[in-house]
Amino acid sequence: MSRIGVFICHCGENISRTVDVERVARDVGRLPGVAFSTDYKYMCSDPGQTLLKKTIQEQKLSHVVVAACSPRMHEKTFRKAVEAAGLNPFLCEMANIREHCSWVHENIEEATIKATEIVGMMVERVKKNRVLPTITVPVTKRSLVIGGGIAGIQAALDIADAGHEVVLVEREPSIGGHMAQLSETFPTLDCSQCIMTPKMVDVANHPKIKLYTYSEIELVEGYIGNFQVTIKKKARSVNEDTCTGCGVCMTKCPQKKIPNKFDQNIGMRTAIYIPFPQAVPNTPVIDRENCTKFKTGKCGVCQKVCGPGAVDFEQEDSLIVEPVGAIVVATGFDLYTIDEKPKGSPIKGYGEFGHGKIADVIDGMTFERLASASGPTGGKILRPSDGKEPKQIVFIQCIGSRAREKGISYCSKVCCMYTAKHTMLYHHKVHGGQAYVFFMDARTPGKSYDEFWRRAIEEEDAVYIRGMVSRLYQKGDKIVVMGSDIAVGVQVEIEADMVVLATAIQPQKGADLLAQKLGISYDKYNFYSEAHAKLRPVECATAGIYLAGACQGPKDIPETVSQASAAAAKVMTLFSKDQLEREPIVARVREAGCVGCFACKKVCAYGAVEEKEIRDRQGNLIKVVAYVNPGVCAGCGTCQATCPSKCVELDGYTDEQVIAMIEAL
Amino acid sequence: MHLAQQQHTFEPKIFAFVCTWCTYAGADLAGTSRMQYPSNVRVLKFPCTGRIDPVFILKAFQQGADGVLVSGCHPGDCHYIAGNFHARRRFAVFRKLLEFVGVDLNRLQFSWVSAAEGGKWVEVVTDLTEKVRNMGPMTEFKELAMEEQWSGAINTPELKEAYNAI
Amino acid sequence: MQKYISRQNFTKLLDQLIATGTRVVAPRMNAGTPLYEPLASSAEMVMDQLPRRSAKEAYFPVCEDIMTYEKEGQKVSITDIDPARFPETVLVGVRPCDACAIPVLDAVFSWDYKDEFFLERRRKTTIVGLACTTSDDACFCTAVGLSPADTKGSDLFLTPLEGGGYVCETFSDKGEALINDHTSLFNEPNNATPLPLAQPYTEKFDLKKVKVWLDEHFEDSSWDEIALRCVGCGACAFVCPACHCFDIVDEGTEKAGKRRKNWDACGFWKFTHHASGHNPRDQQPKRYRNRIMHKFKYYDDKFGQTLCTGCGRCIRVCPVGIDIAQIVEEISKK
Amino acid sequence: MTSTLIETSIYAAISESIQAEAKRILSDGQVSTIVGYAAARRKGSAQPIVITDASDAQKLIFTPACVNNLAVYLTKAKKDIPKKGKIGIVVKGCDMKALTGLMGESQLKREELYLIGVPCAGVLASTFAPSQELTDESLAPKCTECDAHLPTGCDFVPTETPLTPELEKKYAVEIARLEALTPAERWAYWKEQFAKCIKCYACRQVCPFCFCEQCLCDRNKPQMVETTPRPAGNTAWHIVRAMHLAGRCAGCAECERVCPMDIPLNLLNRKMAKELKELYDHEAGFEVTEKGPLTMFNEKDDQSFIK
Repeated sequence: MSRIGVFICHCGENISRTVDVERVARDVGRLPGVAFSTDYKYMCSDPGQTLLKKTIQEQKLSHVVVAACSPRMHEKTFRKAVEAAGLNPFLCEMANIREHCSWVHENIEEATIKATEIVGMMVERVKKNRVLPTITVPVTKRSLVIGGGIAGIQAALDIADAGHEVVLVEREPSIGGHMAQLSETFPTLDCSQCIMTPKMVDVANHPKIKLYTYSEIELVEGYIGNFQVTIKKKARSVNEDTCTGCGVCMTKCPQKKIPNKFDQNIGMRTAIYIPFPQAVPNTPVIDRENCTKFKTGKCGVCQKVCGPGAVDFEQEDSLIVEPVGAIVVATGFDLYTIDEKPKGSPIKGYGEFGHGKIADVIDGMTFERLASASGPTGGKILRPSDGKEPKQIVFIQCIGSRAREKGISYCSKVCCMYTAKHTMLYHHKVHGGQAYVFFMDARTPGKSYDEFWRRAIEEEDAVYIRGMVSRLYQKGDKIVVMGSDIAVGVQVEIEADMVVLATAIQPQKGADLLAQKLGISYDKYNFYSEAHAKLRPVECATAGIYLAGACQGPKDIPETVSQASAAAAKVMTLFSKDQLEREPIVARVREAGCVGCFACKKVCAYGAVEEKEIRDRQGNLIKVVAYVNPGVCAGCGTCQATCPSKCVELDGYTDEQVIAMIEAL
Repeated sequence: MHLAQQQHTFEPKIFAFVCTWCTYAGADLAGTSRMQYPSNVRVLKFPCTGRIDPVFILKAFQQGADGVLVSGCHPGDCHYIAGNFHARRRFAVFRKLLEFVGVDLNRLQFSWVSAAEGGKWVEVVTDLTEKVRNMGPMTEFKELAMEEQWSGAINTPELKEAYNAI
Repeated sequence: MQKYISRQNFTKLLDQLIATGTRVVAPRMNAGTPLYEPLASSAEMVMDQLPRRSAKEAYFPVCEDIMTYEKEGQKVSITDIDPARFPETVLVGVRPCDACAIPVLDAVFSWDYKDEFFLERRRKTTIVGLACTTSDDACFCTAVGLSPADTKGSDLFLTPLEGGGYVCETFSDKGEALINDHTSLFNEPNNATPLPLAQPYTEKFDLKKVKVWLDEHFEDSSWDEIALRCVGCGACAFVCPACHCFDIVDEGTEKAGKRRKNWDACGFWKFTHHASGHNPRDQQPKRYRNRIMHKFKYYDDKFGQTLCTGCGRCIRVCPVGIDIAQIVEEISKK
Repeated sequence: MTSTLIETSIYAAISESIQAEAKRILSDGQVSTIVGYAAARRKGSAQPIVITDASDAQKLIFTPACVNNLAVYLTKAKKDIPKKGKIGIVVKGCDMKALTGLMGESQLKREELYLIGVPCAGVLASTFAPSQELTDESLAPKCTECDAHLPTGCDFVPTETPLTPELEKKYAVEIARLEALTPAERWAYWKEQFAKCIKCYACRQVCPFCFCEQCLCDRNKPQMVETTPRPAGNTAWHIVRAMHLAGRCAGCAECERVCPMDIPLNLLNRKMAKELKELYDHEAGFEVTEKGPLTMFNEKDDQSFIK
């Protein structure tokens, strides 16, 4: 029979004022299985804990109930004390007779009866408690970073600098992401490529970083500390090991008129290409859709001119499996498609603004490329239609953002700042030009941000008009912008040479598919969900997977970099131990009874339930049962309530414990 | 003050099955805020409402509960992502079953009480206690527990008396 | 002793017994199902339907308490149920197939261990048998050597007569006492013609031959054929007048509870499931084999009797149409 | 009131088709075993049969007494059925729904089965002798609500089309009647019904969805449900059973048919099905789905009952 010790705390007078603690101690002392009961002024104090430890040893207690405050307050304290006395910490339970009793009732008789029943209930529960050993999970100290934009680069460098191997996977032929496309950055107007490219080179040269560009995640298996990631390396048609990056192939390629996505399709590239001159790696890739060799079988000029013989038309996609212990997801953003309604998306387009129909209506990223010194115009602001310098330019903010009726209700956060930046760049580059901005609100919190915006208006002559544009139309070589100035209450009509739309930030295409592979959750816009909006903003609910950058929600560069470093820090914390320790409140499957209906697997939000084959000694399959991975299980117990035969059981909250509590009352 | 409290002839037994992250914490908050509510409720802590098996509710009634409360995190607030969503379906169906076999659903309350809603906890518990107090004891399951198959019953009046004396 | 009782007087007899505090158990309708149950009045009695469950529950209840326990502190107090408290009962309208099973059961319950729970209820029960005038194609009492007018097990036996009323024949002191205590309701036998008896299954099984085959065929492939379709419920055993297996369970909480004796059935997977996890009857055919073996071999080995009275209830209730009459007949022809 | 005869003359032709198909697939080795119905000793009766030899194919029949849902033989009893190669099984539309559910719950694989579907006008109620002819009165109550007279998704279905008169939906009527009662009246109704239960577990054993290796109610550590067949334990058992079948039961009504105590168990199952239809627009048995209604959720699910 169990020898349970019950310790009733007075909590000074917090409990003893309304609960007759001596009577409670006396009454629960009569319960079957209780070998010792006492009351004490402050159980959590040093002498209180000493009393607890001493009594466990002297009385040879098998279980302990401490009746005091909420377990949310001191459960850890007492379990530690119990452990110090040589008992398994999970053989100690707390009965909450303060928050749930003495503080909420005034009648001493009622409170005392209730306290006795609460303690009695915990006595019955603790009898059914089992010794639970701490769970340890081995950790593979390598990290996967998905996405080679500034977020992925920062996270990869931080983790690699800490001495851990990083596998960085980028979908495009070069790392750099959207930041590499930008001209200057707010609020300091320093050149984006100047600060970005050294980091890209650091990645390329880092001995601890294994870089896969032109590659995608195919499959993710495993769990925290022990993921197996299959990476699909798409055929580049150029051997990365032998290519010297001399670029002769590109100069000789006869296909020269392919719109370059990096330049928002206003610049042109060849069929064998690198997206931009500073690309990392500096290894070209053949765009098989546009290559004459692949289309007709004739040509092959690049192969002929390649000195080291790196061009390989036969190359095929390959699959590589990388074992990693942690994953940082940094897949970034995509810009809102203004001219079309994306398939299967709840989002409606902005056809009325003529993007795609009126050549000189462009989006903000295109403006960045026009303003960029390395862009298709060499940094000159020229109209795509006729190459003329626009003398009147209109910027329209909140295209897509904050428009519930269009399907997006969030604020894209960066547009106010980059539009202000655009007006300045325009002012610097087009002398005598005039910039107008239609805006709803200017949202400029952040260090030196509001000052930056004020500067655009006060020093750089941008005219800000509070109001929305109702219509845009081409009139000769002008674009007539009709809107309202709600501050003054008049209709405004501007004949502009060019219009720039500040389009909303959206997650990358296919973000949902990647999330499904990773087993992480995402919101209705496909932004990835953090485990807790305030307290765990960089972790996914799925253990071992972390978020960085705009894949989680719109962010500017400093915020992205901060979060990337935070994610890296989380990874380093995980890697600081060889074994991951966790509270043993996890579900376990009683395989003998499991029939493999996998209801548990269906309700598990963490993907902790796997299918396991049971075979006899000859290797014949007997049955397939559920297996709960203790490294992944979060301990909610939804599986147990769902299992029809209760063959999966949550340690610490077993049916036996619960029924014992119900029957105690 | 409590002397002025009304004396009741019937004190209902109320079981509360709550999740640890929201409602248990909300009840803790009611305590730290020194709010007052009837002492009839006994709280059973679970990691998540997703862990709460309908059988527990049945068992509570069989063990003499006059009212049962199940409470957890608001939708979207679940510490375990979706446990409360699963619980919501499970209990939506289970209460329909209990209703069909003749359990008065006024005795079975479900609520979302967050860790910040000490006041709501007090309100939910007080309302349920008062409602059940007015309904009187839940006799159905208790009577059932006393009944035997005729063949095994010792049911002549004097024997019943002797039996009860045991 | 042989007497006559009119139908009117028969109902009077029952009502008088009920009025004097005797428990009268007879077939009555319970929520649409005919069952042997205590009557509140003779009007409840239905004589034309064979009750779904046999009469055995009058002395071998579906479940009964045998002990209660209570815990306080480190102390446990136990109270036994005293069989002396069982009520006096008159069991009326018992079909021969039910009544004939009673002496069969007496053997097992009073063998090495005297089961006072069974025996005391038996002592306090007066069995009033009733000859069968109807049957269906599941009935096979004649095939196992009994008849629709078999009086074995009855203290008093009623044979229905044309135009109502019964011939009453006594076979024990209890039966005679029932008549003697109510002499005014009984008359001397008259010349009324008895109603024609039921004519169930005509062909008589050679039970000796069946037993010989069973003696030699514990392992036999035909068990699979016979019982592959068995789904392992306990319906057959629970409606059977002769099945008598029970399980002792403790039910209750840490604080108090009861030890109970409940019906059990060899068809259940759990019946032979050991605490170790091993189950010697791990497949349904093995469990069903036990049912046949017990009825037609083991019981005969031990007590010289057959544990089947041919009531046909198991045939009627079997979810998958297992027909014990057919099985035994086929064995007898092997 | 006179009863209307249900037209079952096509059953003879169906039996012949089944026999021919069974013979064919057994002879050419497409299947190793066929689970079907065969005539039994009592007049008009039928019972499940498992055949492995083409010469036994002529034993297979389909009659109004072919009430069993044979799907149960593919679940827990499966271990006893020779399991090499495909298993053929004779299924009515209602039985087919159970197989569909079992596939969704990883208990069966479609490719391991050869489904011989039977066009069915209805089968006999358990309260009638097997020799009874099929009328609107002797018809099993489930057949009055049948929406699957012709099973779908089978490998073989005889070409006959059953005539199916529109009948009063017996469960719907009874559920409506009970719903109109007060809780106390409903309690009294079920109390009387459950009191009869003797825990023979025929309802469980015959149910295709009660495929657990060890039933929750057979466990004693802890004892979730009292096993003694007295009113308290019986009520708990039937509530737990109905809850476990909610969203899964497709209404074969085997539980109710086999109950030796005539407890209207399928009423509970139909009530649950009705609620699931109303709450989540879910109907069991029509297609193999990855998740059942109680293993999934929608963020917008009704929560009007939650404070």
